[in-house]
Amino acid sequence: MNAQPMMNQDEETGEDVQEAVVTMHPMADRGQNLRIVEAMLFAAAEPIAMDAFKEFLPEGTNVESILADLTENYANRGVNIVQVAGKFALRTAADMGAILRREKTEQKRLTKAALETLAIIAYHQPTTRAEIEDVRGVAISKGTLDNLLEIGWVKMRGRRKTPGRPVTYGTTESFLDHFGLNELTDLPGLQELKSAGLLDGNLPPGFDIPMPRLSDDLTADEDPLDGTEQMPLEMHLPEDSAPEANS
Amino acid sequence: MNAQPMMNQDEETGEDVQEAVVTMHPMADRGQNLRIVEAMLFAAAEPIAMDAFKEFLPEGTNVESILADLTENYANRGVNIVQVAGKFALRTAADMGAILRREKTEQKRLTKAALETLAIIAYHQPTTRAEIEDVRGVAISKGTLDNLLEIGWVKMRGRRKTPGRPVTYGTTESFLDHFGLNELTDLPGLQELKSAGLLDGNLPPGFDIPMPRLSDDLTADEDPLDGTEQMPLEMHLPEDSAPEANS
Amino acid sequence: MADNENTGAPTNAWPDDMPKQAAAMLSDELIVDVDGFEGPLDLLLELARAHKIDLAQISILALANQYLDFIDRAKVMRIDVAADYLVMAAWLAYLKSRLLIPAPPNSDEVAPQDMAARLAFRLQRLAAMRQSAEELIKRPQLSHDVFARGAPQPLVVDVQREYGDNLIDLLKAYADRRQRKVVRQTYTVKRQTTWSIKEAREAIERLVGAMDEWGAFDMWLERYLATAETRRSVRASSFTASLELARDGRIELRQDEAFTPLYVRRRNSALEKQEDHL
Repeated sequence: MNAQPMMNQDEETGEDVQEAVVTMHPMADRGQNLRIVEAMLFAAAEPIAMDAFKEFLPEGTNVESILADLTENYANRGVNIVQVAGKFALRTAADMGAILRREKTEQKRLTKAALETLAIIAYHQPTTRAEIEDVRGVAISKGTLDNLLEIGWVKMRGRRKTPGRPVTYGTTESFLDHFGLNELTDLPGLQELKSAGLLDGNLPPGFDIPMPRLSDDLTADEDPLDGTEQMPLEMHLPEDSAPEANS
Repeated sequence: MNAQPMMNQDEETGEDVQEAVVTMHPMADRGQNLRIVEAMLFAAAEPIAMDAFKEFLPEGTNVESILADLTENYANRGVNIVQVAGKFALRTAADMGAILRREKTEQKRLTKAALETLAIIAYHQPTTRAEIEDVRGVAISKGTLDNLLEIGWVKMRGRRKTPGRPVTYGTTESFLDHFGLNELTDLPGLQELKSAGLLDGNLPPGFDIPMPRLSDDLTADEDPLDGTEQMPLEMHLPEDSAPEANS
Repeated sequence: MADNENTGAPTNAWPDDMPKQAAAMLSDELIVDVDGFEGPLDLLLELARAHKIDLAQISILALANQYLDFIDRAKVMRIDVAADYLVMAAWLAYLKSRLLIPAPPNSDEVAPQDMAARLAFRLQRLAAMRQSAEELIKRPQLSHDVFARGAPQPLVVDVQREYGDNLIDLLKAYADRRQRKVVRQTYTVKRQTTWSIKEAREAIERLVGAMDEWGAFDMWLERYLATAETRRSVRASSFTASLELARDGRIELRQDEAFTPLYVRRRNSALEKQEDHL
């Protein structure tokens, strides 16, 4: 836990709020901090990073411990605190879905091809269009990647340092959020697939392969995007050959 | 309390969930109902009416009592259950507003025209729009005076006792505050401006800088504002429709 | 098929009589549904599944036979088979022959077992990804199984404008503007010292009233040439005005030769003198 008092931040973060708080009794303090964290979690539209909590709490507050307490407090309730993409969010308990769902409109289902593509990107990232097609054994139809990019579950990460410099794809925080994953290593069956060598490119089984990237940092064989990438709709006209009609 | 068992709703709302619930122990039942109400309150985009809760709960559930319990449970927390127009909603506690509010300071600078206008008002106050334009030699563009009034450095003082009764402008305490002046008489005079190198020596005889005044009291040629002055946005539509010079 | 023993492929989980039975069983449902497959790899995987082949111990030879059989049947039934399915068929036929016929010594071609292993790997990988996709979609999903706050209250951010202008900026702006205004005024005054033709004419008329004798034009004007800047203007306007006055018969002009001084005198006095002579 890294919530040691930080001595020299006073000038930077000194605010009225803090001054009001530090005059309070330590226990009242903690109660108030719990309330602040709870209010933040409720109010937020997006998962909140640890650092974001700290901005609203007196310096030196042990945010981890407050979040742990709150998480426990909410554990058996209709609403739970979950970690997605390393950030914290309140979500209705999983078993509430069936009860609450009838109010919501049914969401659009991904096609089988889109779902497979999404899975391949998630498990193999960073990966290129050609690699996805190699795994699937078939070309990706025009709208599939567009669709995933539009939903916001997939993003362009960079460019592979190979001839043609193909764009590399990866998943987004929104993907993790949607599927309730705290990090990519939480992907179901990832360890088994990894040890079976099935997440490797075309290398023989048994070859040691890297884990999916936990971070958005570019890998050694990736260059940053150069800004010439087109937006989803035109984006993936085959790089190689066909002057395919620009629809 | 109108939570009588409603006998004939079973066919309408009967779902797996309900069947699962009715087999549970009464106390577990109540806990589950609390969870459902909590999850509904959390997930809803709008405040929820009492009847709406009933649709999602086993028939005969005492929704009032559940809401009362939940309300009490949340009473001292960072989030409260409130009634809005007879409906129920979760809201962050009232005292959280001030804490969760973030302040962001945006560094800005006045436009050259605004700075000039402000300076002219400071030295020549009480002064009218026409007089400012006379000193500047160009018309004041539409937003300039608005901006100064909005920032709070300039105020309308009164009306000049001349035909047309133009509004007179002066500076505010906030102006003195911002520019570190104790009083208007601290504004440097002609000689000081010269010795500061801000005015060169080759000024024609008769070139003068007005002596800033000491008080906010209306001068002999000013009447008080009569309340018909418009608010900034419409205030200074060009009286003369002169095309404004871009300074 | 008795081929299996010769292949040296991994343990064959596929009994000899299985393919024919399965093919017969599948012919209707699979062949007519050829469009339903997402490529040859998908078809291969489907065939393997239909025959309950353990992908970990797959016999590529047996699977190749299945596939080729499938394509043959599709042809017989006059079903259009897409080109890539036929390419795969050709490749599998080649692989099959390589698996059955021992390679010549010192061949540098890829060992058929490696090719088979590679295909098996791809099938396994595709199957694994399909499995993963299913497990992924089975997870509780946001807005379907799990719900976020329905009415989020985004954190309010009060934007406070902070003006960086200081007193020096203010004074500088004021002084600059006042000074510029002064320069403008001075300039305007100077412009007034330039002569219009009308002004010049009035002045010449006034002066010439006292000039009965020839006088140098320039001398007349010198009194008005206060500064170097106005000299040209005064000279030009006066010259034009004097030509006008001469045309009107008010004055006389005389110049002895080009570029010599211009002389001027009152016309009336000239007339009077002539009259006096007469």
